[in-house]
Order: sequence, then C-alpha cells, then structure tokens
Amino acid sequence: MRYLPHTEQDIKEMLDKMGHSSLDDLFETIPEKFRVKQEMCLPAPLTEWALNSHMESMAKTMAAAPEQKIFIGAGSYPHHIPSIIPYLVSRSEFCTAYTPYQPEISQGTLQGIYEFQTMITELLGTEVATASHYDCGTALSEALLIALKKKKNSNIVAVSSLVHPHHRQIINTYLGPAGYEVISLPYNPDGTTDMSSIKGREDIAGIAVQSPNFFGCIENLEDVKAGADTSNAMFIVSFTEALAYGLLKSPGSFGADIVAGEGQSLGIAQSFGGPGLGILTSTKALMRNLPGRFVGRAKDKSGKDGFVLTLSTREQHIRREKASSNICSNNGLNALTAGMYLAAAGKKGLREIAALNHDKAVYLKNKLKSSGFTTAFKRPFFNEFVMKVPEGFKIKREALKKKGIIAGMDIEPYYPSLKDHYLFCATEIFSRQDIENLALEVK
Amino acid sequence: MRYLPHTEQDIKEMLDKMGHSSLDDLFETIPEKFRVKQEMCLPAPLTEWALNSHMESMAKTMAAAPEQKIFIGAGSYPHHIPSIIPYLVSRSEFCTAYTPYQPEISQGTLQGIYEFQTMITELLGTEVATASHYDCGTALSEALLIALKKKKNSNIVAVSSLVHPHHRQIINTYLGPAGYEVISLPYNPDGTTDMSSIKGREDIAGIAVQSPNFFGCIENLEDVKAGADTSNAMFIVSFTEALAYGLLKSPGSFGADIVAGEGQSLGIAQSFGGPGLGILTSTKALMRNLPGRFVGRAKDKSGKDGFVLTLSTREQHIRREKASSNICSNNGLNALTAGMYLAAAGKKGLREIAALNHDKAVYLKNKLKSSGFTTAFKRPFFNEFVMKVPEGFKIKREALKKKGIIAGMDIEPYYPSLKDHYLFCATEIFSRQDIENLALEVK
Amino acid sequence: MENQTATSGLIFNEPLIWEKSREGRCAVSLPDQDVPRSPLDPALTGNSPELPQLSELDIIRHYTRLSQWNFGVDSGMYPLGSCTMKYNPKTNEVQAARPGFKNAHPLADEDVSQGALMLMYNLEQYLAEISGMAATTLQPAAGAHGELAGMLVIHAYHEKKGQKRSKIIIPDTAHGTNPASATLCGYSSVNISSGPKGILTPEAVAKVMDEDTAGIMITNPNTLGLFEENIREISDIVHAKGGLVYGDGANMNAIMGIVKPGEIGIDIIHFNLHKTFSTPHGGGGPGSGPISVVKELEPFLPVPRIEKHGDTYTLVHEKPDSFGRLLTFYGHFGIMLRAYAYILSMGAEGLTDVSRLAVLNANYIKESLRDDLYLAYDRPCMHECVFTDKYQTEHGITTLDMAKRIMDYGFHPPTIYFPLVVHGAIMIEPTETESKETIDHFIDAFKAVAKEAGENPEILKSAPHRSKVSRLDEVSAARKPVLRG
Amino acid sequence: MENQTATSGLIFNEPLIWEKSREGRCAVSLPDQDVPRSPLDPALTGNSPELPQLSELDIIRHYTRLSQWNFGVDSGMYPLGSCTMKYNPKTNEVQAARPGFKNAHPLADEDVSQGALMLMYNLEQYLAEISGMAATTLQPAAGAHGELAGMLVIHAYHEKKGQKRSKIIIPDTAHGTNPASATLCGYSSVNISSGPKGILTPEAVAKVMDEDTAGIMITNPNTLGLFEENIREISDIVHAKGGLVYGDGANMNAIMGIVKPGEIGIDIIHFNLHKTFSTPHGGGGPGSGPISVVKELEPFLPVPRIEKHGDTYTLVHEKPDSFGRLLTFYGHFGIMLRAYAYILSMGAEGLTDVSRLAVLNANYIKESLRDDLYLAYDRPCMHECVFTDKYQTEHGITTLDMAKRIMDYGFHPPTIYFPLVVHGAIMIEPTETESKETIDHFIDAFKAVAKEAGENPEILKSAPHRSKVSRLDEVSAARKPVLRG
Ligand SMILES: Cc1ncc(COP(=O)(O)O)c(C=O)c1O
Ligand SMILES: Cc1ncc(COP(=O)(O)O)c(C=O)c1O
Repeated sequence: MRYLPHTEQDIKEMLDKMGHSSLDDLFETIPEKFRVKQEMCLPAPLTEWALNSHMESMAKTMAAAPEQKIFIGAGSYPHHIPSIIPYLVSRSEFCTAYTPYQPEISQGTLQGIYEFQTMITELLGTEVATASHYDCGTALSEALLIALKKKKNSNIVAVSSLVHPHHRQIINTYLGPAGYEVISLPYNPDGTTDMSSIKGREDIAGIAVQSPNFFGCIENLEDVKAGADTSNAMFIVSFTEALAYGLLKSPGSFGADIVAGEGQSLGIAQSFGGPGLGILTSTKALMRNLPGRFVGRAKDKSGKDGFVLTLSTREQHIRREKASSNICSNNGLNALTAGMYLAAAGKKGLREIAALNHDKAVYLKNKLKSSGFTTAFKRPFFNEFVMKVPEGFKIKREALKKKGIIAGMDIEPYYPSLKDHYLFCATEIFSRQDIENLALEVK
Repeated sequence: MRYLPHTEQDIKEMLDKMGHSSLDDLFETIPEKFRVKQEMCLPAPLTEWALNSHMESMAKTMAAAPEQKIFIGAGSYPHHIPSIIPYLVSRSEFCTAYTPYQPEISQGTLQGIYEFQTMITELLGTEVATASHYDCGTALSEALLIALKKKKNSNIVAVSSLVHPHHRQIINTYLGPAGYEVISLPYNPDGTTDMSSIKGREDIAGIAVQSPNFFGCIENLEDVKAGADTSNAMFIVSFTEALAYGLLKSPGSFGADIVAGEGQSLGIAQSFGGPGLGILTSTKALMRNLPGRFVGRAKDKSGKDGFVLTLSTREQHIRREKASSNICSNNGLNALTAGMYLAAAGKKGLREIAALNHDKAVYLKNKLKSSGFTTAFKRPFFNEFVMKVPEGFKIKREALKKKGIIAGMDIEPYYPSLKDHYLFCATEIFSRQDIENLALEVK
Repeated sequence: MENQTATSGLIFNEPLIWEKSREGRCAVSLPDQDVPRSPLDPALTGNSPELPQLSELDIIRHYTRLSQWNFGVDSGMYPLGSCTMKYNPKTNEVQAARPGFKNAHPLADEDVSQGALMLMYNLEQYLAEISGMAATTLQPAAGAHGELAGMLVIHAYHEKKGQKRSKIIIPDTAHGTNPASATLCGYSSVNISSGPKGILTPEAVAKVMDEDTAGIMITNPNTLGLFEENIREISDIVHAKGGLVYGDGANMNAIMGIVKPGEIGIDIIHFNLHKTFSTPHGGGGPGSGPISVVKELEPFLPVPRIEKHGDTYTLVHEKPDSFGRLLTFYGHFGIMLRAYAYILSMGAEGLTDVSRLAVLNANYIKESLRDDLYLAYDRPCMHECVFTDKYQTEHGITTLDMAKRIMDYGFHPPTIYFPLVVHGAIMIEPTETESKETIDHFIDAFKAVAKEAGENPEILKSAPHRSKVSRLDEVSAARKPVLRG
Repeated sequence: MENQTATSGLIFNEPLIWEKSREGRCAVSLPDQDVPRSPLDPALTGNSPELPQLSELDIIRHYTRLSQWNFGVDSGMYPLGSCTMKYNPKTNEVQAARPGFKNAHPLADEDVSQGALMLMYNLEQYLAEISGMAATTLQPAAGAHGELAGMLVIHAYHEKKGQKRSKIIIPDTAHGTNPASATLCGYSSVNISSGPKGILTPEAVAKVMDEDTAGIMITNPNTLGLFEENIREISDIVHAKGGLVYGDGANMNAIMGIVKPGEIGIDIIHFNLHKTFSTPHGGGGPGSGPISVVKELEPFLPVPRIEKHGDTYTLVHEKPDSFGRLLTFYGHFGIMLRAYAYILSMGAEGLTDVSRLAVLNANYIKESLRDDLYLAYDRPCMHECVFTDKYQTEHGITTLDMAKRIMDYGFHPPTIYFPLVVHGAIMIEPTETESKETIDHFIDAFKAVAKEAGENPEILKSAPHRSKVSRLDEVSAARKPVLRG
C-alpha cells in the first residue's frame, strides 16, 4: 500500500531490535482472548482510480451548485468562493499541521487565526473572539452555558423560537442533562421575537435571539437588549448568515454580551452541512469564560513579535473537569479560511456582496409575489424570507427538481402552524435569469 | 480590477515623482500618431463567476476522459495521473518561478530537473538529457539538425514514414528553409521501417525511426542501428509513448546516438495536445550539441552541494546566431512533473503500468478481431495498433460518439493507401468492461 | 551528529494583514449587479466593517508567506503523541472537492441527496465493524464532542431506566477532554489512579464503582501507550453495578483489526477521524468524532438517523429515546468523506497493517531511545511511547528544552507534559506512515539532543534557533492577553 | 535600513530522490489487472528501469521541501527584466483544470472538440485585435518558437515571390533568441547598433538594408525599455526594399491599448503568453508564443488553421502557401486557455490599465534609484528600466554582487548582464501587479545594497547569506559538467 513505507527488510530489522520474530509479537500485552480472530468485514480495497469513479458516481446524484439552483438557506448558504481561497488553504503547511502547541514553528496558523479573531470582532462589533468553535448551534449552546455560569442563582435561559430549530435542539441537548430550563420566546406577527412573556423576569440568566432569524427577518435588537437589561440577563445574539453583517448594524453595537454565529458563508464550502465555522465572540469582560482556544500576541527571546495560544488555563487539558468547556480540536482551518475571505473581500467588497444578497432576495421576493405567493412576515430581511405558497405549488416544486431547481424549503415541519409556508433564499450566486426562471416555473 | 493594486492615491504620488500629471504623460516618447485612438475591441470583462460559467460551458462540449472513452493515442495518451502530482506541481514556489538563472533561490526547480534528467536517461538508456524541449516533434527536428551539423559533408537525413506524420511535417518545416533534404523510408508489410532504400548510402547524416512507431509497432532497432552504422549516419530514435520503455528494451541499449521523445504520458494532462514534454537525450559525446538547458551539479562557497544551469555557452543568450538552437523557455514544469511521475511510479510501478497498457491493448485487439476487424500489421505493439475495419464501421463509429465512445482514428488521411484502417489505443485507464462495450458496439 | 534534516533558508516577514491595507483595494471579483439595488432601511444598516483592503496578489503573498512559517506533516515527521499525525492522502482532498459534495445543501430534498446519505450510511457501518459495535452516529464534530455524545447516551440510558446517576469514573491518565465532557453533561468526575504498570487495576475501579456512578471512561490503549489488559474485568465490575463503559478511541490507530472494543466490554467508543482515518488536522481542526455503540444503546443516539430501505436512504428525525441533536446538520461531512475514502483505499487488511506498523514504529523508537531518555513504563507499548526528562534534569534541562531543540533538527516535537501523571512526559507517536529511515534520523536527532543536554545545555535552553521566531514567552502573553489587533 | 521583507527560517535538507529509495516501495496506485496478462516477446523486453522506489509520503515530502527552496512570484517581487513576472491569477489554474479541457484528446473528432476550437479561434481574434494585425496562429510553443514561425513566414513570403534572400537585420539590443531563430531558418544575421539614445536610427537600417535582406527583427519597446520612435521610418526603409518587419512582442506589456504594432509598420509579431498574459512561468516554461501577422501574410501561417463556418469551428489542414507545421498538435493549449481567461477577465480597458501601470511602476523605480545606480539611458522608459554597476565598480562591486545581495533583502534579482550592449546591465521590470508599497520596499532595499557596496563590499561579495546555499560556483560546474546522478 502506497501509504505504508515499510519494506520486508525494514520490518525485519525493526523487529530484531525488540527481539521479536513477527509483527504479532508486538501485541503480546494484549491477552490472546481479546484478539480479533477474523479479518474485518470491509469492502475490498479500491485503487485510487476505482475510488475516483466510485466517489464521482455518488457525487453525481447530489443536487449541487452551480448545476442546480438551490434556493434554500436555512443555515447553509451558497456563496461564491474566490479561487485563491481553496488554493491557499490547501497549502499543506496549513492543512497538515495540528493545533499550534509549538508556536515557534506554527506562526503561520497563529498569525492567521489572530487576524481572523480581529476581523471577526470588527465584523460583529465585539471585543474578543475565540479561535473557533464547531458551528453556530454548539457555539450558541456554550454561550448560554456561560450565562448560566455567570448568573449563579439562575438556571433558566430564554431562547427565541426564531432561533434555528436545529440550534434549539442542540441547546436542549446541551442544557437538558445538567438540569437547566429553556424558555421558548414566541414570535410576533411581523416575524420578530416576542419578548413580552419574560418581561421583567429576574430569574433568567440569558436571552438569545438570532438575527437575521430563521424566518430571515432582522430582529429588533434594541428591544431585545432592553428586555435583557430589565431582566438583568445576558444578551446573546446568534446568526447563521455572517454576510448579513456586511450590511446590518453589528450585534455588538446593540450591546450584545456574547455573539455566537455560523461562519460558513465566509468562503467555506457548504459540504452537505459541515464542517462549518462556529464563531464565538463577546465583550472583554467575558474573555475568561469563553470556551476553546485564543491566539494572543507574544514576544520571543529577542523581543520579536509573535503569536501563541494563550489563556489556556481555562481549557480542558489544564483544568480538566473544571474547564470552561470540553472543546479541544476546533474548526481552525475554517477560521483561517474565513479570515482569508474577509481580507479578500475587504471593507468595500464585503459591503457590496452583502448588498447584492439583499438585492437578489428582494428581487426574488417581488417576483414570487407576482407569481401568486404572499408575504408571511413584514419585517425587513437580509437574503431569505418566508412566503405562503399558492395552491399547486408542491407539485410544481417536485417537477422543478427534475429541472435542477429547488424551490425553497417547507417550514411546516418546524412550525406546524405555518402550513404552506416556505423559506426562500437568494444570494449573489443567482442571476436575474435564475430568479426569473424560478418565478416563471412556479406561477 | 483585483489584480491591479494601484489606488488613486498611489498613482498620484508616483506620477508626482516623475513630475507627470496623468498616466498618459508616461507615454511621451511614443509619437502621438502611433497612439491607439479607440479602445480595443474585446469582450466586456467577465467577473470570476461569469468566467467560470463561460469556461465550463465550453469545456462541457469536449469529449474527455473519464466521461468519454477515447480509444485513440497517436501521440497523446490518456493515463492515470496520481492526485499527488497536480497538488505538488501547483505549489506556487514551483509554478510561479521562472528559469533558475539565480540558482541560490531556485534549488527546488534545479534539483527537480536534475532528478528528471537522471531518471529519463535511466529510462531510455542514454547518458545525458536536456532540461526539456517543447515536444517530441520539435525535439526530433533538433536531433536531425545535430546530425546534419555533425556530418559536415551531408545535407540529407532519412526519416521513417512511420514516424508520427505530424512530426514529419515539423521536420520538413525545420529542415526545409535551410535547404536540407529529407528522405522518407517506406515501411515493410509487418509494420516496421524498410531500411533497404538507403542501404549503404554514405551521404546520409542521420536516420530517424520512431519506436513504437505510428502504427504502434515496435521497430527492429537492431536492424536500424546496423543500417545507420553502415551509412555512418547518426542513429536517432523517437517515441510518442514514453511508458513503452517501462517494458521495452531502451533505445540506448541499441546504441541510439540521440533519443527524442514525448513525455506527456508521464503524469502530464493531455490538454488537447499541449503543453507536452519534449525529451532530448543522447550519448555524452553529443552533450555540447544538444539544444537548450542543462542542470548540473555545483558547489557553493562553503562547499555545499547544489545545482546550477550549466553549459550555457551553447545557448542563444550567449552565442546568439551561433547558438546550438534558439530555444529559451522550455517545458520545464512538465519535466518536473515527469520526474515526479517517474519517482512515484518507481521501478516496480512503471513496469506494472507498462505491462497493463500492453495487456489492455492486446485484449482490445483480440476483442476487435472477434468483432470482425482484421490485423493490419503483424509486428508486436505496445498499446496501440492498426486494424482494418469491417464494412459499416464508420456509421457505427459516428453513432458511438453519442454514447461517449470514440472508436479509434482513421489513418487514411495520413496513409492514403490504408483505406479503412484505424489506429486503436488502449491504456491502463480502460477497464475490461470499457473494452468489451466497444467491441460489442462495433460488432 | 550531522544534521541531516534541518537547515536554514530565506523566508519572508509579513506584517499583520491590515497593515497592508490601502483604501480602495479589493481582492474579490464582485458579481454583476443585474437586479435593481434595494437599499435596506437605514435604521438597520450599519457602517461597512473596517476590514483591510488588499489586491489579490497581496492576499496570495500574505498567506503564502504565513504558510512558510508553519510545520506540517508534509514538511516532516510530526510525532505528536495522542494526535496520530499520519500522512493525509491527497486523493482524499480530491474526493472532498467534487462539486456534488462540496456544493451540496444539507437541507436539499432527500431524493437529490442520496449519494451523501449513502456515504454516511456506509461509513457508519464500517466504523461499527472496525470497533465491533452495532451502530454509529457521525454527528459529533470532534473527539471531545464524541465524548459528550457518549456521556449523553449514558445519561439517556440511565434516565430511560428511571435512574439518575451523578458520577463518572476517570483514570488519571485520561485526556483532559474526558472529565470536561463528563462535567458538561452534569456528571462529577471520580478520579482514579492507574496501577504501577501504568494501567488500571480492577481493584481501583471496584473501590469506587457504585450505583450512583453512571460509568467509566477508559482510553485503550491508554495515553501512556499501554494496553489496558484488565479491561474485561473492569467492565464486568462497572456493568455489574449498572454502569456503562465509555471508550476513548483516540488511540484506535494501534488496534484496528487487532482488537474490537465492542468485544472486550466497551459499550461506547468515539473515533477521531482526523487521527486514525487520515483526515488533515487543519492546524487545529475541523475534525470529526463519530461514536459507535452496542446494540442496546442504539436507541439513544442523536437524530437524525440514516436508514436504508431498499436502495433508498432516508433521514429519520424522530426517535423516542434519542438524546437529541449535537450539531446543526449531520456532522462534519467534508471530513467523513475523506475518512470514507481512506477506509475504501485501505481495506481490512490494510487497516490492520496500519496498526501493526504503527505499533512497530513506536516500539522501535522506545527500544532505540531507552538509554538516552528515561522510560516512564518499561513495557511493550502500543502506537506511542512515553519518556521523561528524568536523566536530563540534573543538567537543568527540561522536557520543554528538548522539545524546542528537536525543532532545530527538523522534527516537530512530541507531545509534552501529557499525560499529566508522568512528570515531564515526552510522548512520541510516530504513526505508521513514517519510514524506518526517517525514524532513524529522528532517533539520531533525539540522541544528539540528549547528549547536548549534558555537554551544552545552553544550546537547549535557548532553542529553537532556526525557526522564524525564537522561544516565545507564553507566560507574559497570558498575563496581559492581546487577542486582537 | 531595517530589513522589512526577508528573514531566515527553518527549512529542510533533502537528498537526491534515489538516495531515498528502498526496494519494494511504490507511490502510485496500480490499476486492477482485469484482463489476462499478455507478456511481450522477451526479445523485445528490457529490464525494469532502475527508478527510485518510494512511498507516497516520501514523494510528498521530497517535493514539498524542494519547493520551499524556490522563490516564485507568490513569494515576493520578481522584477526579472524582459520576463514580465506578473501575478498569475489562480482562477486561470481552475479553468485549465476543468476535465473537459484537461482530458481532451487533440485528435478526437471536431464535432466533440468544439469548445477548444472556439477558445482558440477567439483567442486568435483577441491577439490580432490587441496587436492590430489580421490573423494569428497559436501554434508556437514559446517566444523563440514564435520567432522561428515569423522567420518561416518571411521565408515563405519571399519564396512565394520567387526570391531567395539570405540576411536578416538584427539590432544589438535584441534578445539572443532573435539571431538564433534567424539562423535556424537559414538566415545570416546582420547586426546593427542602436543609436546614442538607445534606439535604432533609420540611417543605421538604411545602410544595411538591401534586396538580399529578408527583413528586420525589432523589439519594441526594446530591451532597454525604450520605445523605438523611428519604427515607422525604419519599416518604410525595409518595406521599400521588399523586406518584412518582425516585431519581438516580448514587451507587449508596455503598450496594450496604447500602440498597435500592426499600425506602425510591423508585419509580424510574437506574443509571450507567459509574460504579457499572466500564465505561470513554470520554473522555465511551458510558455506559448503565438504570432499575429498582417493580412498579406496570413496565407503563410502554419497549418492547421481554425475556421469558423456558421457556428461550427473546423480545422483546415491544407493551405497551399502555409510554411507547414511547428508543433505536434495546436500549440500549448493549456497555456492558451489561461491567457484567454486573463483577457476575458481584464477586457480592453483593463489591459490598457495593465500597460499604463506597468510603465508607471518602471518609471517610478527609475526615478527613485537614479542617484544610487547609474542609469544607462536617461530617458523616460516603458515597462522596464536599465541601470548598470558603474557607480559600484570603484568599490570592486559588480552587478552580480548586487543581484546576489538583493536576495538577502527578500527580492528576486532583476535580469543582469542583458541587454549585452549595456555593460553590467541591471534590468528591472516590476510589472503592474506590484503595489507602490512593495516597490518602495524594493527601492529601499536596492538603496541599502548600493550603500553597502561602498561601506561593506565584503557582504555583497559573499552574498547571498540567507538562502539555503551560498553563492554557487557556476564556472567549475561548467568546466566538469555533471548532468545526472
Ligand atoms: C486521548 C484523547 N482523547 C480525546 C481527544 C479529544 O479529541 P478532539 O481534539 O478531536 O476533540 C484527544 C485529542 O487530542 C485525545 O488525545
Ligand atoms: C525580448 C525577448 N524576446 C524573446 C524571448 C524568448 O521568449 P521565450 O523564452 O518564450 O522563448 C525573450 C525571453 O526571455 C525575450 O525577453
């Protein structure tokens, strides 16, 4: 096998060193009764060429851009990825290294992540960011855990029902076993979170809303902040579409304590949902409570600037059961990627791409309206929105799949009261023609 | 434009340095009457994304492996390329450098080419190789020019009619204007070159045969060598399928003075015919006559081993009109690639891949025989061969194209007497199933 | 010793990326605006974030130069213990880059997602087979996330039985993520010591196991690189009291095709696909941490589950006993598919060879360096071996000094100061993809360093000498953290 | 001056690849043998060539390490005069890697090759438009090959007229390929000197032009970076005697959208797609050297020609006056398609900006370094400027010393000792893709080197100091050439 360099001769010489006569002897400390008797039952090995055919035959069955036009966001967004990014990220010095425990020979990763931390806090209007988390759902769960840890006398958090339904499931998974309670905040007719149910409640540790929320609507963060303040609760904002903050006021500017988000839109391929990029960022006050790694500046022996992993005394490898989290490997390469994307787009580019997303989504919405769809929520949106679909849509939608168009996503499974409501998304990758085709086909 | 870094501010500051007020001022030495008055008439610029669609739409029209099964060789061969090769070659330190004029910061290219030179001479049984030439046809033409230069009193070369017809055209182009004569050697019924017409002629400077030749047949190099010797002519061998020498006796072992070949099969994509890799290698005696670059060993000031371009006094930048050739840029990156391929396949792998090529071709030939095709030439072949096709084949062949199969190539345009003769090729990329499909369809 | 591997060369400084910014530059191609501009309500609109402005070449040079400051597996031997830094095959990257996978939307309809579902379904089966378990979930994002998944399974299992247990037994050799994962699930950790042979004794477990204890977390081979020989007795003890046995499978690279955890008493095991199954470590991630479980525990796995009916793969979102969801979609699909490609490339015999040769390499290093470095436990090891700085401390030289110095010889240092139970631990995991020659060079280099420790300790204390920066002051960095520019 | 660009770092030694060989290794995946083995006649079969035997990781490390010893455009500024080392856009690589192009067979039927034919047809048109010519062939493999094509066109043209001319006029500033190409086509070179302003005078041409002279080869802008202002008068003189004017277009990067060679008297021009049109130089090639010609010369272009009939592209193999064929297939298609992608990305205005900014950068360097280095011709330059070592020779410092020393500052040296007419030439071509900041750093570095030449000449003579190897002894290498291992 081409990955295994050992020749017969090598094996013999190496075994000799231990005084062994066979490779089996190496396992002498494993009691015989534990040893596997039969070869594992796995497919016969494939050559590189057979593997290529096999994988391509599977990949071919998938709906995927650019061949297919998938008008769905809902936490995973199709965006253009500049060709420079896959090239740079695939340089093996980046992708075949591990966690930069040895900073002197890891300055590339370290500076890259430090730059990511900086740019992402700039984007979100916050003060510190971790080197990455798994994804938005897990980052948001960790954010709520921080709120719970900080407010000692509370074991309740309030989470908007317009936070991505999968994220709410993750929150329940993370918070349930430890006995925490999660209150779900209903939504207003305009598509924003209804804060009234917890008004003035002092027993709540944290309040989390997503903006733009699952319906695509931009939340009224000022109101949420006010609500959090009267409850003396931590104000947590999440997002699934990072590009929105090329255009929207940042959550930090509304006084968010913690912002947990998904960075997939920042140059990272959708890859059927993962790996994405969990973003976790907060005020400086919460720095020591954040889970996972930080890159910080340092000096070397000669006074030269450099970077190191820092504040690791919060982490599991030092604090073990008392750590701020169990996270170890994170989604570092995707943080590096997001940094590259933010730097490549830059101030001007990010704004323009964000504006284009909004333009395309508005255009799609107007076209769908002309095709008989009705607006579900009036609140402004970024690049996705919910529409009530006209009769006969579902059949047309099935037929459209054959033409390579996926016309939005039914949200009834998540919101049973929203029968015939679909979530649509348009981003900069869709042309006017693509949008008009869709609108025509579903008319 | 994202490739142009200049801001308005930069331009202003830089113009100030020259005391200019506009970019146009920079062209003051160009008389006004020479200046272009209208913008060039070129398509409006495309974004990266529009470019992707445009290029893919063109690429989609092409017959190409692995989707299509193209049973043609004839100078360009479909072979598997290990995924490590495109990755390594695309490392920008290799591909964005130029000719290693400054050896101290070009040791990567230099060592890589030195290794190529070594491995290619090992493959071909010769003593020295250049750093690369454009392709086989041009390399072969240069080889004949060497023969002509060395044999002062002769202006005639003999070239087998089974040398690739395009190469023979190139030879005519290269040799014609300077007034050299090219004798074409006819072929024997068994598919080898007929040397009898020049037997004992003393006025011939060089004799060139291709092996395996254009019909796929393996030439009787011993006989050619004997013929060359009696004519006191230089013995030149060319080849279009480098993998053949994983299996065949090397041309060097038959005493070839110069071997000129095509290296495309060594890990280089077909790319609609170019860039390929011209291989030019010879006995040590001819070293100073070879055109183009050489990499040689050198020592640095501290005695460390390194590599440099060497023997450049033969070259155009020093010798100008007296240079051994006009070649400057060569096909270096493809030489590096071929080196990687040879090293990756190695002694064992190259032999096995070569054997597989032969196996597949024999299998195809037998299957075609069963489908009513007749063998045109009896001489053994490597991975391509000529068959006389049965009646009705051409119509079937057209229909097969729609199914993604290209069933050989008509050689009548090149050899008018060979009506209904097609050249077929099978390499390791074709499965038994592919071959059986073809045979079934053309039955 | 002549330094055969490392030397010094020209590399490039590079400022922080915003220091290269110039107003007006942009390195991306902006799509055409082919629909009317629809400005958003200004009340909602913020200022453009102050991101740097660069040309495409600026970006390329910046990250190209940064990359050159890094050491990866492709640069040289990276024997970071417990991390299995094996070669990451390039073909896996080709597979992951196929548009059909790369651009697939996780919520596109199932009938247009069959390839990905099939891949995940198959991979679940393969991992179950390799571990000797009944069922697998691919959802966990990394090893630690797999541990959390395991804790949640244990929690759900006891809850289903109407029990609430509060503790988990964790050996002192465990990786830090183990206790941290237990905590995250609301368990308190009961720490126990390994015995004099570096492995757990049944007695130690029996002493603490009770009916308030949900289970035990065991790493086997453990982080000392030793096989927990008493695993069967230990699991019997735990099972007898109604507990479950969690296996940390970070070290699966030692035992594929040799031992199946599911057959020796382990109920749940996580895999680190980025270790055992060759997916790139990415400078810290993303990884992937599937867990496999015995039949009885399958109902508790997270949703959605992938099921196969006839030739069709479907996602089942509701399972009554499932502990819920762990990640937004199905896990790190892009990593899974690399692992899948690796398993298909290796086959059963190939994976068994991987473990045999990984163990061969580790034992060879252990035998070769035993006179130069103090061996923490003088026993046959599995895929890694643990030394200490005991022989060097007399010269004032620590593990850290040796780690830094080995860089000057062109090698990535081993894992150091872990496991915590070994004072000054030097944990070397060569992996199977390192050749004997490379390992011989590494051994020679470590011998040279050990010798220098006695003869020229200063050169170790001031190491590394060849890297772009010299030894960094981590203490001051942590004292006054500067986490953004 | 603080060295802002260069520093030193850890890199790796690497032996010659066969020194890593071990019997039995193989780094490629061998396809299944699914048909019977058919041994070839043993009389024809040779021994397996003695190629090295390595694992996949061995190969990866070998070439990864080698790459790190190299300096490319992505590493830093590479102002190699006459070579136009501009940024090579990565999107061009993506285009070239599309399976439809990469795996296309040149002899597949035309009806299944339309995309490639269309691309080539379009590219021919674009190059004709850029150069103000009527027709283009893409067949030449590089610039020098384009020159040969040009000579062959000239030869065919005269032959068609029943003339046999034997000479070509070549200025002393011409690149070495010009006279060598003329020779290859059987012409003898008539060398003429450029005038005191660094450009050709009509008088010098008139003096030698006669009816045995086939034409003249002119590089415009010339290799001193100066525009040949007398081009029209010169071409009139040549044309009047029945000759043709060949333009070496290696320096097109200075004049796109500014001057069209076809409009100022040039009859034939070659392009270097690897220079002007941003395709990577590949450590020496492959390049691509199309030529464009005026209407009258189109019949002489090599076959096959691409023609468009309706929406269909066809290859025409027979053209009665064509000089024949130059390359096995259609030229370096893989390079053409990158150039095509570049032209489409830039558009007319973009390409004009390229030339404007390339000229701006060169003049800025010229003005900035004029006090530090002797300026060969003190005139406004085009895309490159030529200095000499005149000021430094008094300290015993040569152009070579400065070139080697500039490496220590993190820059690739300029072209040196070319053009030959300038003693100790230092030819700097920054290209348009270098930013003002980078150029300012380069200027500072060269100023520092010029200063060191006076203050510390030894440091220049022993330069470079940061590279993996120090100055290599090219003279001894050539004396006893060792060209293989
Ligand atoms: C023994 C052990 N367990 C668990 C983990 C955690 O895995 P991950 O980093 O993938 O979360 C590690 C990682 O280094 C480990 O070595
Ligand atoms: C002025 C000039 N002409 C011709 C050439 C030859 O071009 P190529 O190297 O592509 O053959 C060069 C190459 O450096 C050049 O600078």
